[in-house]
Amino acid sequence: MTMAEGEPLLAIEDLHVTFSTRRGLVEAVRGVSFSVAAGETLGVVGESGSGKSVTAFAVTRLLDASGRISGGRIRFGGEDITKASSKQLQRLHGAAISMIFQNPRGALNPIRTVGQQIADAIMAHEPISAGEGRARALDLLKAVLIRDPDKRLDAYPHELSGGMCQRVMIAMAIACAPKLLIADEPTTGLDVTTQKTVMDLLARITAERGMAMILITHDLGLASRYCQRVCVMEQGQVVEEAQPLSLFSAPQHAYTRRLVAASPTATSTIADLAPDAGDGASRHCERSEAIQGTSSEPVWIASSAAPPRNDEERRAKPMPGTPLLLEVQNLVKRYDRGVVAVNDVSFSIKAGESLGLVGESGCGKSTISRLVCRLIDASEGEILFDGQAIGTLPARDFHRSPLRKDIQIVFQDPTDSLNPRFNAFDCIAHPLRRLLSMKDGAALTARVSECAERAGLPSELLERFPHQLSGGQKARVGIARAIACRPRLLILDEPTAALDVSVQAVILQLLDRLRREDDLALLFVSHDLNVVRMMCERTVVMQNGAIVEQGESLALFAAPQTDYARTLLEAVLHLGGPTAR
Amino acid sequence: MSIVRTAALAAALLTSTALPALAQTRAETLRHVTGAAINTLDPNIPGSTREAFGLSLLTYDRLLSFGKKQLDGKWVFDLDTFKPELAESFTVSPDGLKITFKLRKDAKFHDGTPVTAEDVKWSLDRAVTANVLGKGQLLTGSLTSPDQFKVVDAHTFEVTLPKPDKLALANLAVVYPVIFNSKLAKSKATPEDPWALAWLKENTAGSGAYIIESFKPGETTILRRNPDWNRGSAEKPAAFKRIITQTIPEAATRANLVEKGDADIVIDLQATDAADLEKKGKLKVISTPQYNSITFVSFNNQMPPFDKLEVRKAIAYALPYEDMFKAALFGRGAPLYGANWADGKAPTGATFPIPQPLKTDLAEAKKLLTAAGFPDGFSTTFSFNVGQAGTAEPMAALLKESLAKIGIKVEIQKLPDAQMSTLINEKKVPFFTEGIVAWLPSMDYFYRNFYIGPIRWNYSSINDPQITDWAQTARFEPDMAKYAALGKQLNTRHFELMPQIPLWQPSQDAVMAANIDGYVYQFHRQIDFRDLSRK
Amino acid sequence: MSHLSTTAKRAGWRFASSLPALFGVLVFTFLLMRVLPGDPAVFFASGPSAGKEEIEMIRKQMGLDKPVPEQLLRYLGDIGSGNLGRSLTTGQPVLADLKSRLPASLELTFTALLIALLTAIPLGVAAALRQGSGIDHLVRFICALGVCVPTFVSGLLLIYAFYYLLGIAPDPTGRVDIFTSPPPLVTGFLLIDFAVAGDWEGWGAAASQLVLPAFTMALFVVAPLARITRAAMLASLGSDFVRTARSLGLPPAKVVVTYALRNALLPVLTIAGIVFSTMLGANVLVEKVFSWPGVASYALDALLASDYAPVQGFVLLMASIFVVVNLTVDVLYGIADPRVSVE
Amino acid sequence: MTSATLRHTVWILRGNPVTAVAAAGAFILCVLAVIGPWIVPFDPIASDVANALKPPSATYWAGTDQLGRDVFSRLIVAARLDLAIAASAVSLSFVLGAVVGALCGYTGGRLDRYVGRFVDVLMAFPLFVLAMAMVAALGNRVENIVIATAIINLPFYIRFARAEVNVRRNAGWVEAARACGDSHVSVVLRFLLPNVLPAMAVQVSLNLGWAILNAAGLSFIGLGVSAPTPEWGIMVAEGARFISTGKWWLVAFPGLALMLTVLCFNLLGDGLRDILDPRMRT
Repeated sequence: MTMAEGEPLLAIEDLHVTFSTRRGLVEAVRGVSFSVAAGETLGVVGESGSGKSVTAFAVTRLLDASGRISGGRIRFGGEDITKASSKQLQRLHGAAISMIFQNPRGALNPIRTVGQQIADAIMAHEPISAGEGRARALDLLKAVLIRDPDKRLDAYPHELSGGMCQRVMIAMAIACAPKLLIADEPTTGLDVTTQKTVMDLLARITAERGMAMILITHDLGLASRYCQRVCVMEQGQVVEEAQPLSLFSAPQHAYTRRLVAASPTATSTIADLAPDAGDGASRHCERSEAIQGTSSEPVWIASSAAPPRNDEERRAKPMPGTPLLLEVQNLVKRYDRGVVAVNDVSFSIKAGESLGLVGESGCGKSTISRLVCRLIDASEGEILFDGQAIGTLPARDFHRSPLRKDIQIVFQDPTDSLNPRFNAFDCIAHPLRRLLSMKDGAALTARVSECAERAGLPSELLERFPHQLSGGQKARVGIARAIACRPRLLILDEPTAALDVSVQAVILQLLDRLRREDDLALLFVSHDLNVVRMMCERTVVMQNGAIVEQGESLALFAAPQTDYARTLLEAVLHLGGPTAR
Repeated sequence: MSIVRTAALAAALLTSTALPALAQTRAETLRHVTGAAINTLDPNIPGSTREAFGLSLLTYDRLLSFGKKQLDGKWVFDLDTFKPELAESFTVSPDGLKITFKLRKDAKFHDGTPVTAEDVKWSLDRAVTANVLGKGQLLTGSLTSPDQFKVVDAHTFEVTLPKPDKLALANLAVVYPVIFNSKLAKSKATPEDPWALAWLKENTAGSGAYIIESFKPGETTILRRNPDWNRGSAEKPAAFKRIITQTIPEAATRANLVEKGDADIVIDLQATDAADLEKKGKLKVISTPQYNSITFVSFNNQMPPFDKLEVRKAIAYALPYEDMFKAALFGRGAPLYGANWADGKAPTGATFPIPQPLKTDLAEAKKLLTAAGFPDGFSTTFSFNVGQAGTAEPMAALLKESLAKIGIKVEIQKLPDAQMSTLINEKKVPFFTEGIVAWLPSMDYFYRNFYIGPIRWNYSSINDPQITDWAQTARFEPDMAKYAALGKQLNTRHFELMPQIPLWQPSQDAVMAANIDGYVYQFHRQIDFRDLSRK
Repeated sequence: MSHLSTTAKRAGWRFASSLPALFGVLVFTFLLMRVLPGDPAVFFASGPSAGKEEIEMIRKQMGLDKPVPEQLLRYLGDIGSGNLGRSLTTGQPVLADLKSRLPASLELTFTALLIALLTAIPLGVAAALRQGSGIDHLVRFICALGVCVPTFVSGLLLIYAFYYLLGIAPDPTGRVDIFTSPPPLVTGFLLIDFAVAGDWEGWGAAASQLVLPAFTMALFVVAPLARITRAAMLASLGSDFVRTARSLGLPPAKVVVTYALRNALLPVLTIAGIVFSTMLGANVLVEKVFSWPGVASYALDALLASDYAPVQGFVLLMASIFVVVNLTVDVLYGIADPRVSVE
Repeated sequence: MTSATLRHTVWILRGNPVTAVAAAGAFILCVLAVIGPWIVPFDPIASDVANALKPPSATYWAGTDQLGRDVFSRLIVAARLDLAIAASAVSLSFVLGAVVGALCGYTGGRLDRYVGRFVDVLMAFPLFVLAMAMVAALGNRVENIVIATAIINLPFYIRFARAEVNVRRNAGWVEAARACGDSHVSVVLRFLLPNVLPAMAVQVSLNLGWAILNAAGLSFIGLGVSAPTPEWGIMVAEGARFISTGKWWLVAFPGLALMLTVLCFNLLGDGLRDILDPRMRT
């Protein structure tokens, strides 16, 4: 492959990608142009449906059968990939351009050993023997810093952790020394600490081997830290391209500004997240189309009334003497086969207080939220609500308890938390019918509308089924349902984890407003430290089912006392350029 | 088990020595296909199938066998003439109480042992003593005790009877009193099983025209000719060197096989296939009405409403005989309806069954039904067994349709064969169709076995003292004229009481390759392969 | 490899846990047979005088005069000692009958399954590779056609066409032409036994007898196999790891076969196991139509004659085969899919 | 909601002509099942032996049978009984299987283990032989054919419902329902079951065809519906006897009816999945 002096490694010119769907043709990428120089790392940032992944797949010509490049050119090493035959593409793949995907475990063949898969990748391009392939695979495993590489060679993907799988994926991708590596959300779904090590590895390898990389991510922090240049995409177009530092410090495009604002930083407050939101009555269309998903309804954002600027004042601690609403004492949850999910956990929440519960996946935080919500029974320990021991009534019968309506929960995945066969109205009306025994009629309709209104869900959407709603709208339905019975304690189990940052921003503002309006106590479970810091007065840090540290949020985040909390905090990425550590 | 092993052994031996035999010309082999299966090698074992009876006539000899006669141009067995088999000759004493058999001196069992009067004695003793089927049969010929059988010398054998019995000789020609190799059998007997029932069930110890080469129950039986056998009509071995009997459950396939020439003979085809093959004319189709059988519609005469004579008669007048005969049998058989009895009396009494003056007359039927107190009819079920569905199903449909016209609602019940037998045995079926066969089709034999007493085969559960009395008298009536007079009374009374409605005698359609000769319709409705030859 | 031992352990556990099911089958069949209204003694009693006495004799001989619980206990004891009773229809011990007939059924079923798999997998793969195309619809239609003709009809029609009209097929009279001498008994599978004996003419004869019935049976199961192949193939073709394989430039054949198909075969394996056991039990009608001397037609005849022992023996045999097949599938699955051992 | 469903259905059918044809076929079948007896040219039960075994003609569109009955009329009238047998057998096993399976799948534990054992026992049976034995034991009446067919279908429904519920039992909306005050039972019946029904409906449709074939198989060995009731299976079985004599119409037309019906339900099953799954709606 020859390459003219000074020509970039990859040049995308006016790329258009069209999908044929049931509703006709949808253009997912609309005239994207950018280029990557040899050895350069380019970030492509955007929210879901912005067309960033589609662009990546177009570059590698790995689009779904329904997608097609409808215009533009992709020049790689001087040749137009859009015109390449499938034979040529096969030679290109792996050898010249490689990809790394999100969900590393799924990206590996489950019934083939890691070593075989790496060897497959090499042998696709180089005529070597199986023995040589194995030796080379071993070298690669060493290169990606996998412990016990000899043993791992014969391991199957399911025997490795997510982070290790991603390392294997990287090993396969770099096996034939490609000039360009496209990493599509390489760390999504990994724990924060793992995220950091994987990204560091990628950065080091690309630097060492002089590879160019396109890092596709929704995480502005990630892009800012690892990229030399960043493109921001929205609705299939590149809206801004700049150095990370200038991009985040002085965003030019309105969308970029909004995105930057919505991304939590070490110092941002709830109010900072959506600074240009109007008053409560004004709604504006935030993004008009979700291209790859089934839903393409505009997302309506009802932003809160202008919040008080004084953060400290708003976050006033509950008055001394405020009674404890929830008291959890020495809670233990054991599953079959001796797995201890929650080990001797005690904490309390005062009325109107907000408590954050943070930790990495598997630390037991979701189990606690279900224990407190009385969906499952604890093995040991007590839960006192408003002074009453609610642990005595088994979870099986708790639906009869008068306290049922006082403890409500909002789930992580808004899609998963709504019954696919209920429309939004029925979802919200469900607790009212069950817990307040309200009958169908004007009163119920009014109450549902009111809840929807408070959750920022336009009443015209009440007729829709979950699959007809966007992610943010579904989250609002879930919140409206949770507040319908006016609970006193609201458990939020990663309420924004599945949402885009801009949607997360408004949802967080909404929750904060509701809390203040109803004097709700919150148990906020999250892996996102920035969010917890903004939302909660106090924070509990968990690891392996036990509490490692708890205290006032501000103090804890400023000066963590334990190593674990410190590691967690250090792994958090903040906006800024690669130098802004 | 051992027969299987023996057969396997035989087959293994054959592969080395008798490969030429296997390659024998197709012409010397007769391939017979049937829908049923052979289940025992000793016809005396309770549960033996009709095919097992058929087989026993080939592997065993009896003292004598039935002669043959022509009936409407078809050869059938003759109850009244006998030809000697193991017996060279026989004489009946003038008083009819003593029968003396002279045995052939050249007869040998398959293992080479000569056949002696001792063997005959042992075999007949077994038939009347052991727990075997023969016991029940032979008593219809006054043969009940070992005391009646006497060895005079090695080749002379004597049977004494308490009373002259017309069916004594005939009973010695049926399948049960086959002659076993008593030495061999006794050597296999055990204290618990003195008659070697268990061993003989799976082994043969006979002197018959054929020797079993392989026996796979429910699949194939291969017989090879016994070259030393000379009891046939021509005093020489049977014509076919090999006989292969295969079980082919699907009737249509059997028809295909014989039509394609892959099978040589088949006797259990569906009427429609037989008719079709006859029309095509390529094959020889010998269609003999089974003159020793009756297919009937029966009532349980003890169960209301069929205990009323008028009800029975009404139904007899309501049946669409012609349609049933045509639709179910395609006209293949001899009707037992539609006769014309000038004076209302049976025209003959020497035989049974005879056609009865039955015809379809719905007005008469309706009248009788009203007279019986059922002007609006009634509801009942009509049963038949799955095995006969081919003919019984269309018949039942027509019956139902016709009875509906006089107000009788019929629900048709198709029962698996075992269920039907059980229910009939328990006398729980009110209204049904069945068929009966008498091996020894004399008039009194029919009446005694099917129309009197609480016996299993009294399908109609009729209990008429007069029929019972006349039938018992007829049994020992030596004067044929008086016998016929009794028969006339019986036949008339049978019609008048209408315990069941005889429909017809179905034909046995023997379909065979055009060059097969010598087929005779036999009492047990199987083929006697010893008579067959290929032109 | 350690997961092999885990697989073995799993198989052992599966086997142990299937024993109660076998016992359940045993008892249930026994009771069901006793509910059958037909009295075998009556059915098998014949003769003009066949009265109470003779029937009682047969009843006693069959042990039917004892109370049902005692009969059950005796039956269980007999089974423990390997005695399945005696068939009245064939007059042979049930065990011997089953032993001599099982190879016929197995050979037929194996061949049919082989035909079905060889047809279904390519069809399913073709349909998945060209999803939504004419081929896809055609495959779907062919499969739907296959399952909607009763086997006895397709069987009879095949005989009529290929034997009667065209004369291509041999006469449908069992496993091998009657004039071909059978091979020395080794496995009972004629194709194998003929091959062992080196009698290729005989092998040909046996094979030609097998074609029609096996095809009739295969016709009925191609559909579920093709359907599952297509679905599994679609799932694995659309999976992330196939995308990975493509992105690494693996040859298309390798992507389709080693990556997509091998994964797709896992569910096919499970279904094939189920299909095999159902085929074995459900080929009553095929055996009947083709005069195939197998176990299913044997059981059918016995059932209609209320002949308990063969039916009970047959059901027990089928249940045991079901267990063995499940085990085999488990073990194969364990070998094919390393994830299994972790669960 | 209903109009939306209707619109969605119409839309799906337009995009999927095969399903549309199958649906139309199924609809026609159901209509025939209802009005059949009033529109047929001949009495399906009245015999006319003089006209027996006539090949198809302008008068007798599908020929006549052994008793001279019009095969076409019998075919039409038989639709009701055949559909009734299949539908009642399938719905019986469907309802039972769905409820039991759903409860097992949701609760797990002892109930699940016991039911699992029972299902294992049933599955280990050679199913057709089991159906035969049951019909033989209970008597070959329509209701017993239905029961036997239902029982041999049962394990599939239990397993299916169990598996479908099992994957959903930890879904957010299930926990949400409990947080909203629903008991376990109500969660199963009002939330989980309605959600697994679409997937099961596909199964039902495929099974309908199978149930019809099963009844036909029983008829073939003589354990089917009694004469003279017209029923496709028994007509095919009777007709099969006439194949060798070239009276093809006796087996061809009932066979075709059987085939088309099963085909309709099978193809409909595939299409049904799209119609009933709200996620496919856009």
